[in-house]
Amino acid sequence: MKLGDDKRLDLYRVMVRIRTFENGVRQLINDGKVGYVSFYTGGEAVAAAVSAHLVKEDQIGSTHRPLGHLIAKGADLKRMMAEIAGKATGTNKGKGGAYHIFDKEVGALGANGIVGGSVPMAAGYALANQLKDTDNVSISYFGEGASNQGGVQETLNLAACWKLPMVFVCENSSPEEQTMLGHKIDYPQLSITDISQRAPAYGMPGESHPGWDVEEVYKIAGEAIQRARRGEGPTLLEFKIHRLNADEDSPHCPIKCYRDKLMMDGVLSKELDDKIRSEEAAKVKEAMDFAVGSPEPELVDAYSDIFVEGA
Amino acid sequence: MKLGDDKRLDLYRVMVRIRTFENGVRQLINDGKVGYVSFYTGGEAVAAAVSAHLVKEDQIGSTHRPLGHLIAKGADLKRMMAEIAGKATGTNKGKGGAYHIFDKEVGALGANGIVGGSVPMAAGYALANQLKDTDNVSISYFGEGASNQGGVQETLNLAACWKLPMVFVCENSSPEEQTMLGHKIDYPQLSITDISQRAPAYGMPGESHPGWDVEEVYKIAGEAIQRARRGEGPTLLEFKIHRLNADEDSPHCPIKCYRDKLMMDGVLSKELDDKIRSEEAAKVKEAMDFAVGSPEPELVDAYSDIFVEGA
Amino acid sequence: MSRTITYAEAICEAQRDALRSDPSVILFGENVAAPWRPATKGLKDEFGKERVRDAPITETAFIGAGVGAAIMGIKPIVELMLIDFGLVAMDQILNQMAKTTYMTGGNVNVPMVLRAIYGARGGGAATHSECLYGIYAHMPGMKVVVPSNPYDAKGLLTTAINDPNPVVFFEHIRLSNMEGEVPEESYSIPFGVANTLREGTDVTVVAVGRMVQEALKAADELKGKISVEVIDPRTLVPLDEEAILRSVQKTGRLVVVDEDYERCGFSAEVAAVVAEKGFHNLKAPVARVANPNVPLPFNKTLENHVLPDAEKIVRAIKNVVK
Amino acid sequence: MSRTITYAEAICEAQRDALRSDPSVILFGENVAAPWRPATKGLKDEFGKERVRDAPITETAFIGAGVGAAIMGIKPIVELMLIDFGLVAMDQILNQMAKTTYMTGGNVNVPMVLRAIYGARGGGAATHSECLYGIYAHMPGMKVVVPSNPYDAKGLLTTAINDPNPVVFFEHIRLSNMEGEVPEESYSIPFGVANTLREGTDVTVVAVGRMVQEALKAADELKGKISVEVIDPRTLVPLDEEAILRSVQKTGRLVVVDEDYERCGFSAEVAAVVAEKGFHNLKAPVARVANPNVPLPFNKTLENHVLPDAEKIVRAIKNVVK
Ligand SMILES: Cc1ncc(C[n+]2csc(CCOP(=O)(O)OP(=O)(O)O)c2C)c(N)n1
Ligand SMILES: Cc1ncc(C[n+]2csc(CCOP(=O)(O)OP(=O)(O)O)c2C)c(N)n1
Ligand SMILES: [Mg+2]
Ligand SMILES: [Mg+2]
Repeated sequence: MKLGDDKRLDLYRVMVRIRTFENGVRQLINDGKVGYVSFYTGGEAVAAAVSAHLVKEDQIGSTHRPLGHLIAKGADLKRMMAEIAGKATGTNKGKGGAYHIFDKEVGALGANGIVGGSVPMAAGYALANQLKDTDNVSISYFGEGASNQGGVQETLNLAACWKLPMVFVCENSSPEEQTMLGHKIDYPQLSITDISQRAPAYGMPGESHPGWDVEEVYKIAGEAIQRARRGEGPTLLEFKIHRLNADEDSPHCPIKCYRDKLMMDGVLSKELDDKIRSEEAAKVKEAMDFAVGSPEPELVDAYSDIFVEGA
Repeated sequence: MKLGDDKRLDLYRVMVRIRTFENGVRQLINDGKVGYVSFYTGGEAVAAAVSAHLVKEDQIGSTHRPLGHLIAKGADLKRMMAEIAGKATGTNKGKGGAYHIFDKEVGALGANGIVGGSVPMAAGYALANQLKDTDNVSISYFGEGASNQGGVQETLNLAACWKLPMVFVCENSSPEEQTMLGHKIDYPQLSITDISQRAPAYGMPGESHPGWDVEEVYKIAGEAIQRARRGEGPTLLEFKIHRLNADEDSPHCPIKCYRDKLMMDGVLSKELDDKIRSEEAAKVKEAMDFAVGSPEPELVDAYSDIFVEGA
Repeated sequence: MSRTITYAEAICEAQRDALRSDPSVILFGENVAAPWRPATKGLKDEFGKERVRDAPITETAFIGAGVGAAIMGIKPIVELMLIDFGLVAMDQILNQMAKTTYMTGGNVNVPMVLRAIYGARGGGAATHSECLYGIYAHMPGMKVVVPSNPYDAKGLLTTAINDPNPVVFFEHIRLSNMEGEVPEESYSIPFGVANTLREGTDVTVVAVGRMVQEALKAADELKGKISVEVIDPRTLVPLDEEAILRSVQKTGRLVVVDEDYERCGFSAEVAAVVAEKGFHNLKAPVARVANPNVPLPFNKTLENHVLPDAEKIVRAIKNVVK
Repeated sequence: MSRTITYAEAICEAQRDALRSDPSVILFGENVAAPWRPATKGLKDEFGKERVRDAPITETAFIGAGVGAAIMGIKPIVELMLIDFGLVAMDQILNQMAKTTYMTGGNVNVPMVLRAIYGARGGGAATHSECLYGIYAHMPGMKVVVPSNPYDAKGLLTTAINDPNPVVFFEHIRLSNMEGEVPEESYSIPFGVANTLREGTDVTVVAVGRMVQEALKAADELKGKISVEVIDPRTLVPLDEEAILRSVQKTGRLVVVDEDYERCGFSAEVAAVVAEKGFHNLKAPVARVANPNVPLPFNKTLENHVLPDAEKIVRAIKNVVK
């Protein structure tokens, strides 16, 4: 499969958008306008490549590091940033924060503060698509740490038994030595090298690949998503990634890798790169201004949305 | 491995004991002296063969069909029967019933009313053995339905990561068409044919075998138990069984199969068989009389054992 | 005109009505297609295995799938075989099902019903006998329904299925065969509206589920001696505080009856509400007749000993009316 | 003589003492060996990775393993990273850990401590901020400890580790850095014995955990105007009902302060106990100052708006003392 220049530049742009957005969040944290956020930095190729196959009517379930997944799925940057800053204009009216961002409009359903918590729900999105007889699919993102959670493993089985149109995407952030939240753990949390070794346990196909080459992810994810759309059931994919700091220079940085490649291929020039970056920076700046300038929720809002009205 | 005659007769006797005991329970149910019990009938070869490798200082965690496991592990027949009848002399003072029988004295730890509930606990028994630096092991029994429970799958991983000295024994009671509690389910609950296909998902060895040939179970279980004793970690075994009624004549009846074989081999005669059966029937009769003749708990006992004393 | 069916049949009927009238309603859970289960009998045959779907023993996965499907506009009725088993799935129930609406600021909502059998059955022991609705009611975002008779069961379940919010629906195992008059046509009973089953002037007795029968027995027993008002709130969340307070204003006395564990349970909540908001009307101490914080014992004599019943209610009433 | 350490350090010290003096004590949980976590700092280095053991993110498996090990006579201290995450493991906690002793008629017991951080932190939102001890206290068989200061934290945790029964130990995230005088030597504080932190005659305020600080602030603020008695029960189960009732006998008024959700929570329980057993001493309605059944909002202003604080306590006190 040969990707067209436009598609390639789109993939690149989405990755830049994610990184730029997260750097914007970092700046708001420095400015004391945002509290704690779990960053996705390093995983951009996965979110960008997976969502490049999705339409608005497809859904994703995400994690405690949701920003990349949500942005790639098209969630509104301004309302996301406002949510992260706890503002009334946020996707969640400031009541959920980064860990709980949902943007239903685009199927970004959603971040989750509980490790593995979104995975059964993503099966529910797939079930709804199946019942409605559409060819829409859902993606369930989770980490290698989350892969052990009972609910995640139960859902792999349920998806296989019900042939749900979904793809499980595990982002393994410690492919070399096992870590948890940055701590090099003394006892392993996994006794296998590849999470996809769990796929046969549910009679489903599975593959493991590096997650910093956006085109490779694009190809692998595309096959699994097409399979789901055709009604052939779920797939378990693992992509190995490395969590990076803001602008860490690393051979595993998906953005740097792709920039080099696109430049080598003559698809991206220095000028075009600057243009893309400054366009994305402008969008993020706009989101930051929107967030900072937005009002706090009213005190009475604390009591709304516990239940919705109507019956 | 060639089993000696005594060992073979022991295996046979334990199976007979289990069946006879359960038939005794059935009779008490008919007599209105016992309520509902989930029977183990059909699985006798598994319990008998596995426990033939165990000593008192090894432990088992069992299920909602615990009678076979508990008896094979040496639990006291009288106190078990009394427990089933809800009497003060029961293993649990009449407060737990069949679903919660524990007999600590012999490591029968224990029945469980929650599908999969005993599996994490069995890992705890193994952990204690590991910490105490013994070569004792624990066995975790569960059904193919339970195999999907999150806690069971989590525990497989934990046991592998911590190299716990334990053996997971799945008794698959619907090896041909999938059923749940006797209902032929419309949607499958498993998308694999052998539960042992889950072993590689945790980097542990696994095997699947018929569960009605007691000597085969003995051989397979022995290897896994020895492996655990040597500190080489857990194994996942699956034995296919068929749940039978009281005295169902079935090619899958482990007792009938073994009786025929032992007779063919000249190890068991009609007379010896009668002797074994009547000895076991006498023990069970004694247990039934003990249960029926035992007093009910005192009303004040309702309030004891919520907490134990001492500190 | 009048027709008598059981509590379980009433529950089945509410589901059948919903499955018939609304294609977005589905039902799943362990063995929901098994032909012998009274609350779902015949539904698989009428609506097919896709819409009435057997699930593996993975409560976390399938309840979570219910939450996800509900977010997508499906109206799932998810059955837990017993409420005790829900403990394996509390994250999906209390974090996701109950709170997603609030945490997303209403970006999504969860029109889902979780049905479960609950309650002491006579020899079920402590993993097959509990109520635990105190736990569900503790978590904001969950509506909690505990019907006490066939008529209410049908009407409240219809309301639950139509509610755009998460609802847990508690079906007492020992009410399953209770018969009662139930209209054939579909009808709804609003949440948060208590039912006054006996009017009285000396004492207010509040009870839900099977305990309503015991409260009525106690009221009958005291007839002519003490005038007992029996109130069934029907839903714990929302709770009809007004009806309870109004009654206490009249009677000046309160006995709360609850099959659930006493500590931090529904009986505590009702007692607290009245101690806060109805204090000046109270002429006597509030009394609770609940499970005295004992895991349900297997032995039936012990089980009955710890369970509330008419006799204990009578004793409690006499204690506060003297 | 006197030495000042933090609440988290006090918790660490109690564990160190236990690990030193009793070889059957072990500690495990997610990242318990990570060097930066204050409540377990240095323990891995001193006792080795076998006894201070990192666990995979599988709360059901490792809490259940704690239950099993405890049954075998090991004394596991199991850490839940946050109490909110315990919802994924409620079966092992509430069915197995809490009830196995009773269900086995004492054939086995479970000398295990489950430690967890709880409470609102400022922007944690509804999956990283809860108390939920109301749920744990609802289930018989579980002792529930909620220390409010470093001294109590060390003494109560020592008691918890030595207790032959299951104990859940709640550590408030915002007390972690609270400093206080803590003896270097090991000591125990008995369960079920309330601590009266301020004596007073006009109103009894009951609070646990971080809310004790808010109650004390309120008492200070009212000094000279209203005489406030502040009682910290320290353990919810067992509850020192006597101390509360004795105080209410003196003051005639009760305000219960609780960071947990109000409905069917600890505040309801205390209110109910007093409405039942201390009614005749009450001169005014009982008041609850608790989370008004709102999932914790992310926005800090909203979070503070729903959380109890000194100002709300003062208001509640003034309301009942007038
Ligand atoms: C049920 C549950 N347990 C523990 C936590 C705390 N926690 C948050 S993130 C995390 C590590 C997750 O690891 P992984 O799934 O690999 O994701 P990563 O952070 O590496 O992207 C932990 C333990 C949680 N949020 N939920
Ligand atoms: C968590 C939980 N869910 C559901 C049940 C109800 N239940 C009891 S036994 C059973 C079937 C178990 O199947 P399997 O594990 O294969 O054991 P089998 O009965 O076939 O021996 C079910 C669903 C339960 N006890 N616990
Ligand atoms: Mg990771
Ligand atoms: Mg089975």
